[in-house]
Amino acid sequence: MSDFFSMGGYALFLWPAYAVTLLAIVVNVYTARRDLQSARMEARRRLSAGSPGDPGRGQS
Amino acid sequence: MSAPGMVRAAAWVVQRDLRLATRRPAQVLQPLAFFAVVTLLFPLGYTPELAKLRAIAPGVLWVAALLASMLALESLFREDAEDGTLEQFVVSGQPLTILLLAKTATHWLLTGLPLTLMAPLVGGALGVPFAALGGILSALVLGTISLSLIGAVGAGLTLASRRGGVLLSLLTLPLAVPVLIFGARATELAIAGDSLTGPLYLLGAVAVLGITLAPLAAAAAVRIGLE
Amino acid sequence: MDWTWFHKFGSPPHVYRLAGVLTPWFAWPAALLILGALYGGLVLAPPDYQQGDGFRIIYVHAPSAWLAVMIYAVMATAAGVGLIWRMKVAHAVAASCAGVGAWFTVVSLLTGMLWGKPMWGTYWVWDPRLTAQLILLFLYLGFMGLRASIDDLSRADRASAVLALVGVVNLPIIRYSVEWWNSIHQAPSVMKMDRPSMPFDMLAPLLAMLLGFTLYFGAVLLIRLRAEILRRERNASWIREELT
Amino acid sequence: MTPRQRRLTLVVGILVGVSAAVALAVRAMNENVMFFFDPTQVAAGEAPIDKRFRLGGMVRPGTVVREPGALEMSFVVTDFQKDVPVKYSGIVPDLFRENQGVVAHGRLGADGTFVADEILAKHDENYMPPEVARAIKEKHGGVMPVNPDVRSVPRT
Repeated sequence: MSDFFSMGGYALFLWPAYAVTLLAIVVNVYTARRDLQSARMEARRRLSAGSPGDPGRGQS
Repeated sequence: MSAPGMVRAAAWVVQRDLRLATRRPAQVLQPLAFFAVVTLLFPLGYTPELAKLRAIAPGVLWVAALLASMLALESLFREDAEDGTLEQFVVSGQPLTILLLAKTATHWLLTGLPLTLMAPLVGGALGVPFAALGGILSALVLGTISLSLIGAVGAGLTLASRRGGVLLSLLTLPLAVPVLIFGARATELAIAGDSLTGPLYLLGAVAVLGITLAPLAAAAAVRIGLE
Repeated sequence: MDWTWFHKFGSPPHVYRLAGVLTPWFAWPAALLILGALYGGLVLAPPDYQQGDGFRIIYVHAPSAWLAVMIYAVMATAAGVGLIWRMKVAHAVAASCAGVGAWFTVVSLLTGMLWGKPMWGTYWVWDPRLTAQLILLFLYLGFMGLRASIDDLSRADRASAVLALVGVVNLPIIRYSVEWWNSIHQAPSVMKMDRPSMPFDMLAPLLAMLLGFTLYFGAVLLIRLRAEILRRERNASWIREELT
Repeated sequence: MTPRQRRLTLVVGILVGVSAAVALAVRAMNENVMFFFDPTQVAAGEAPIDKRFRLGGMVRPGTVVREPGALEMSFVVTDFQKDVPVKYSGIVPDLFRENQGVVAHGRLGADGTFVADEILAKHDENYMPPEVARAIKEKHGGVMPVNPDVRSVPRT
């Protein structure tokens, strides 16, 4: 197991490289989803503000 | 529209911009003074030793030329957009591409060409040998043409934006990097007394590509910026 | 020829719905491929005869470098389509690309540095390939900066599209720099004319990673695109049906 | 000019401009823009004396000599036609070994010795497990061929 993590002596370079890539993958999914959420919320707010007949609709 | 009409219109644009420049000499002289001051700071701030200065002369000359030519870009289209001249260009029936190419040519006549002509003076202060001047001048001529063309695209793109200055450099500098690299390499070779045809060909390639494509992109950008 | 399919892609509600349906079809295969390739690359693949285990950085470096360039190509194509056919959805695609592209350009530069230090002996050389990749990052930043500085959306779309198209000249320089100049960067191992210069157990994880990253980008793009369309179409009536 | 003619002029203009630029770039490629020389060029006297350039080639086996207890070392860079002796003081990268591609930055002395101030190891696009590499070497009499065929050798 420690053999695996030492990566033949390249651990100091290899694991940071993988970590940076993983970070980019996670961050991009996270920001994209948060972006879509906030765009949806905003659209819903506009809808409910524009039509007082059904307040709070779509706030599921 | 006819081809002679187009040429006449382009010539008119060049004349007009030159005439405007004579009325505002400070605006023309500022980039040139900047170029001289920046390069002359190095003997004062780094070392007066000519051998050491000669080693950094290529980089200093080209970075200073790049920044100086960028200084003059801000005003390239903005004033004409504000007073409606560019609108007139668009409705004139002449191709906007050609008119903007004429404006860019004038920009080069007023910054690129004088910068090139100042190179012997400034180069001398940096310990550049006399024999290298021919090569450096030809590299600067080709390089500053490209810088003006690339800058015209950037100036057109930032027309629509609220703040021009910093953004203009962000857009223009990466595109200007090849000019900087090949120009500095040509200057290095010229100072060392070697053949500089390789980088000169590359500078020529960039300039030709710029003359072909940059006015088209600038025209598209100006149209968007004017709306 | 029937062009209705093309016009359908110009219709925001259609694209919004389609993107929503397609997202999981990109996301799950991407996740499976990347996880599988991670196992294949870190555990199953044998060490290289020269670089030992250090060569395994290729499994994150090559896919992110590929994404950096591929996303720019997608962005410029979308920008061109938007400019020529005045298609709002295409501009939305281009706008959704830039951030992801910039991220993976940074990742490709960082992983390349981490690979270069032990193997070449330096984090960075001013080599054509490396310099061109750095310029790519500046182009992404310029694209985003230009968009951010123009208030009017339609003008921001078209101005940034012109910039994206101008920047396309950088792509062939990145692709062919290692062949044109004596670059220290290796020539392509996979994307070359004849067969790849790798045995199967090293190659398979790499191909899986490349495909996985591509699908991953597709999923992220679809999510971003939906957000972008929602914000652009804030006053359209179809949004009501869609969200209630 | 009609719009049609105008479009045609535009397309022809772009084609002419782009091909001229490409032609110039191709001419430039034939020149040594990047200051890169191989041992054959150095032996032919094409490389400048006492000017910084990049020397590329392979480390000739059996020529690496290290000063005990110091960072000084010397070796021979070869392109299998000509050799250039190289002197270097410093730490070499992991991949620096015999029969391995190397790029040395430095100056050529008047005595024909290249004094390097930076050594970078260059590897090619071929990847393979060590046992396959050993098998290929055996097949080629102990030398790794320039472009080893990875697949023709059975895995052991």
